[in-house]
Amino acid sequence: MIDPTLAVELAYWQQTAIKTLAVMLVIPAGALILGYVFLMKMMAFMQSRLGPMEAGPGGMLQLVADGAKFIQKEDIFPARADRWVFALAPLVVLISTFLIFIVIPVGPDLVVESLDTGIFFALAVSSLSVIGVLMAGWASANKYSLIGGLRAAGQLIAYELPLVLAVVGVVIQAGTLNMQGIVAAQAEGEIFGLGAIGNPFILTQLIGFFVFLVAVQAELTQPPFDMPVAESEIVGGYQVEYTGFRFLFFFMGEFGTAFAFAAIAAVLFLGGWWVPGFDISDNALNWIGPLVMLAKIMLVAFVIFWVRFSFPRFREDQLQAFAWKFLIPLSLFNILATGILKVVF
Amino acid sequence: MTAVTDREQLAYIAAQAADSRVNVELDTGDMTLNIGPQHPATHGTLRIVAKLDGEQVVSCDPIAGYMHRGYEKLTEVRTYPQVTALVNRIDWLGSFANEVPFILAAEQLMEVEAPPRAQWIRTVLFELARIANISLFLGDMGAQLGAITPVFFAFRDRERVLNQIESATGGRFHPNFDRIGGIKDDLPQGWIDETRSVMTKMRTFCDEMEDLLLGNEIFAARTRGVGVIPGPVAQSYGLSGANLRSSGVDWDLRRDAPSPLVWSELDWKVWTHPDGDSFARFWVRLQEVRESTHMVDQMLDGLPAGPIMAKVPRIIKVPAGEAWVATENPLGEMGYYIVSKGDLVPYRVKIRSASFNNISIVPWVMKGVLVPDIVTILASLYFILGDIDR
Amino acid sequence: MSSSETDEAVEPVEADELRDGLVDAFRAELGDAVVGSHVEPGVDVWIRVTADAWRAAGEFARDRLDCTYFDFLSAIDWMPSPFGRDMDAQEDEASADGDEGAAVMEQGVAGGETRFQLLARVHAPAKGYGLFLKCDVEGDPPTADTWVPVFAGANWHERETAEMFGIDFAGHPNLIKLYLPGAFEGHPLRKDFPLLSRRVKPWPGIVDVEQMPGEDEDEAADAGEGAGS
Amino acid sequence: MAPKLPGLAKGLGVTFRTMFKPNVTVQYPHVKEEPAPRARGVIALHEENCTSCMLCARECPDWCIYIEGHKYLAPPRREGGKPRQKNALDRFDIDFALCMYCGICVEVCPFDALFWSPEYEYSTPHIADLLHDKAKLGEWMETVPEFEPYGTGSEQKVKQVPS
Repeated sequence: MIDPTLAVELAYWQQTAIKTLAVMLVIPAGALILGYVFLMKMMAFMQSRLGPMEAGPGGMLQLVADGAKFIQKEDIFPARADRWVFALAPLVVLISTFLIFIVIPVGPDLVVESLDTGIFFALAVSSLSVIGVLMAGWASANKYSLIGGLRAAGQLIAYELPLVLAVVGVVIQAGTLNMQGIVAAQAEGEIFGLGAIGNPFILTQLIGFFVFLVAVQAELTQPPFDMPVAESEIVGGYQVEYTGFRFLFFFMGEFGTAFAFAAIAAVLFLGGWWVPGFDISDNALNWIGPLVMLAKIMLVAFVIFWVRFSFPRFREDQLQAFAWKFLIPLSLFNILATGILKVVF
Repeated sequence: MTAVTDREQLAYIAAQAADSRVNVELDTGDMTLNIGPQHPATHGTLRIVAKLDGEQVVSCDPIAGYMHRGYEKLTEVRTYPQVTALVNRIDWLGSFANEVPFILAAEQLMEVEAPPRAQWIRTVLFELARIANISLFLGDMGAQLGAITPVFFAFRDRERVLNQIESATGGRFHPNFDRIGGIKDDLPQGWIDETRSVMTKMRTFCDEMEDLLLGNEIFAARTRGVGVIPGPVAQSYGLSGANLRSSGVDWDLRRDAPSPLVWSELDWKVWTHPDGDSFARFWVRLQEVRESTHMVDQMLDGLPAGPIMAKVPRIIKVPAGEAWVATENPLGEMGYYIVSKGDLVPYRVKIRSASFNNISIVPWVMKGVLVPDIVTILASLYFILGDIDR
Repeated sequence: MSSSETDEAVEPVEADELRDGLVDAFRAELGDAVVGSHVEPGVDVWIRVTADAWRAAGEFARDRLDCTYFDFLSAIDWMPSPFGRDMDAQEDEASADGDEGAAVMEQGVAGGETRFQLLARVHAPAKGYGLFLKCDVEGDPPTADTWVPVFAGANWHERETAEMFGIDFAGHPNLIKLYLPGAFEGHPLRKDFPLLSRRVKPWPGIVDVEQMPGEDEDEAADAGEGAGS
Repeated sequence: MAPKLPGLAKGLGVTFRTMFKPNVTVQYPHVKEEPAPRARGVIALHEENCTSCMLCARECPDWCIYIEGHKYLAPPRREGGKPRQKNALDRFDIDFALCMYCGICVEVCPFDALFWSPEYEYSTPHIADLLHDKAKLGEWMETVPEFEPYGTGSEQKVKQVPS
């Protein structure tokens, strides 16, 4: 396959090497951008503060400085910790984040592997992090982390269902699981004859978008769903015993997953890398695609973090009741409505 | 900094460790979770030993004493001005409000009456201390429930009130401004207008808190019906302040107890709430801060002119006798029982602090709640560690 | 305010019938168990009962005088402290100890005989008055019955009083230390318990302005002493 | 104003509006906030007024003022008069590690030798350096601001700071 940018014949292994390198760079960069723009600056401005200003111009290098700080920290294992499980837990969480990026398209040809079962693969892999969190909770041999791990397990599983069901509505309307196909569907489709801006599924799948965002908020264990890391009760939950670069993995995992889910939401509901006014297979989209994707990701991430800084957190049982009694029925209704409308139109 | 040798220090720490094993009879059935003494939810060094059955609390008893400074022993070797300087460190958030009952009790023994201007300024600073104290509670209640933003609003607006206290008394947290027979100094120029603008700022802060938390469905879900304390139980434990008024008991020392301060000359309302749950406690305190801002405005309009210090001998020897004065401090009823034998130093001072009783109800109110509710109820009872341990 | 031993003459200013009524109610209920009382017109009322009528007084106040609000419970140690304020120049120490014997132990309002005296305050929010209850506790260690069945709030107050004064409360469900660490001996609020922080450090206020050569000693010392206390 | 939004939306509205309001951070090392003139930052000693009468050292609750002095014969005011006996101040230390800034010493001094200055930047790496000696306390005298005039309705007379 010709690599459009270099227009030179590349052996398969070279392409995979470049793609893996690209993904390896995207995640830390994405985590840094989200971390800096939202966690540092937007949160500060929302709380009438300035946020970090000393490290680099406007405090941009603050996260880099934090990263360096974490790396040089001592790597402490709790006395009675289960060493291997303790060491592997952050890696499992990080792996699930890396795998999601395989299927996320950024341009007509810019996708690591355009799997036919794209979105299904992404959601399946994203539930890997539950195992990592449970491992961390159990291995730290600390009461607080045990409670945090159990809470996380309960919550992540409870919110997998609405996450998947919200996506089903989109898949029905797009007719395919392949992410590129979903982007194409949103580009060609039109609503009530108005073809110009295509048919971003957010317009027709508003309920799906709402359920998806709420479920993503819970997957990322962010307020109002941050019971597993409720610092005022169980002081950091499963992360409490982690120091040094292992905690860095957790931090990067958290923000990397936020970046990944914002990307999935952008693809599913906001039309991915396609922008009105361009033909779907236009080569120029290979250049501006990533920029469009970045803009849409920042938009979705803004909503995610805006909710994070404004709300108190649910209690454990309210959180579960909200998922099972409200979100799942809502998403089932959404699937039903989409199915009927799909058949009628 | 007492000159305690290292050996004694180590012996003390070893005793502490022994204490934790002996005092708490270990029950292998449930999991015993130690919340504190270093824990974000306990406003300082309170340690709560909670026996959990899963997430359900079987029994929960607070262990105080990590901050015990032995005030009642210290007051036996200090003269009255020295005790005043010492005593506003008990409830370090309601700074000026600690000194007032002690000075009023001493004045009652000496049968001295401060001039009206001093009484008015005392009440203004008393209400400013209440606003500074309770506005931090409003922000902190959000933080305990997971909302990060309200606490920053609280610190931002509370800063202006502390600046006003500092520009009048010299100290932000420990004003040490009250003297037997009056106050130390008069208000500087321009202070009154600046305070009025701060009061309007505090009212917008209360509206923001109402929008951010009070109306919030998640906040209501977390606090309504959580930690319900009925009126009679609250009274038998001696709860006071907003904790008592939110259980439906309409009792406020500012209105009910005769006091030389000027509350009786203002028109203001005592807020009560029938439910007695965490939501009610938050709601009552929010209304009380608004009420205090209106009271301060009225007082600033009606501040009389005149001297600020009555005729009092330089070296104060309080005549023999016993006096008790309690006032409605931000945290609840704080009172001093002074026993004097007529010399420079009080013979015995019993300090009745509000948080001591407010927290003694924790074992009763925490039976069978969930772990997150421990934090909600503790936050809503709103105690200051220095107030419990003295 | 004169600390009259017993309440024989009410101040002629104005009789406080509300508080006198309370004292009479107590006398009617407990008879001669009420051994002393004092009314400060318009301010407060103190009632002293015997140790064995302590709980009955509490129940009576709560049930019939509807003092449902438990304010606090503590104790007073009436023996004057042998250490004084530790602030006089060390060489004055001798003079302070000298007259210690002479410092008679006289109780405050509403009198009392023993060294330790319990002090409790209860309040009637509905009626708007409060009252003080006192009782003398004898024995070694001095014991009194607990108020926990009467007022649940008394639990912590009694634990604190027990560890600070060494007073034992019979019937208290969980009389362990509240503030002090487990291995702490002694009862800090007793007057004969030294305040260590003041004994280890010499007092900087000692006047050590050396006298002029040929100056007589006492005149300078008086100047220093007079100015100070 | 806005229609009765559900509480959640109002909460979001508050945080969104605050994002555009000016923030209150003072970036300390570059920008310094002026403490109130009456703030009790550090104690300044006006040595000429001090007669080492030891009142402040005795009244200090924390025992953190250490004074040593000696008497000497000063020349008589009028020639032929009796030589006057005055106190000279050898040592006047305040240990700010112990001091609790209560202000009793400044108030109790009968000769107005001690003043409050709102200076607060004198932290040191070694706690022993917090023991300010007579010279250091004299240096603080320049930072003592003039006493503020009082508000209306006050009968206090404004004190003067000796230059």
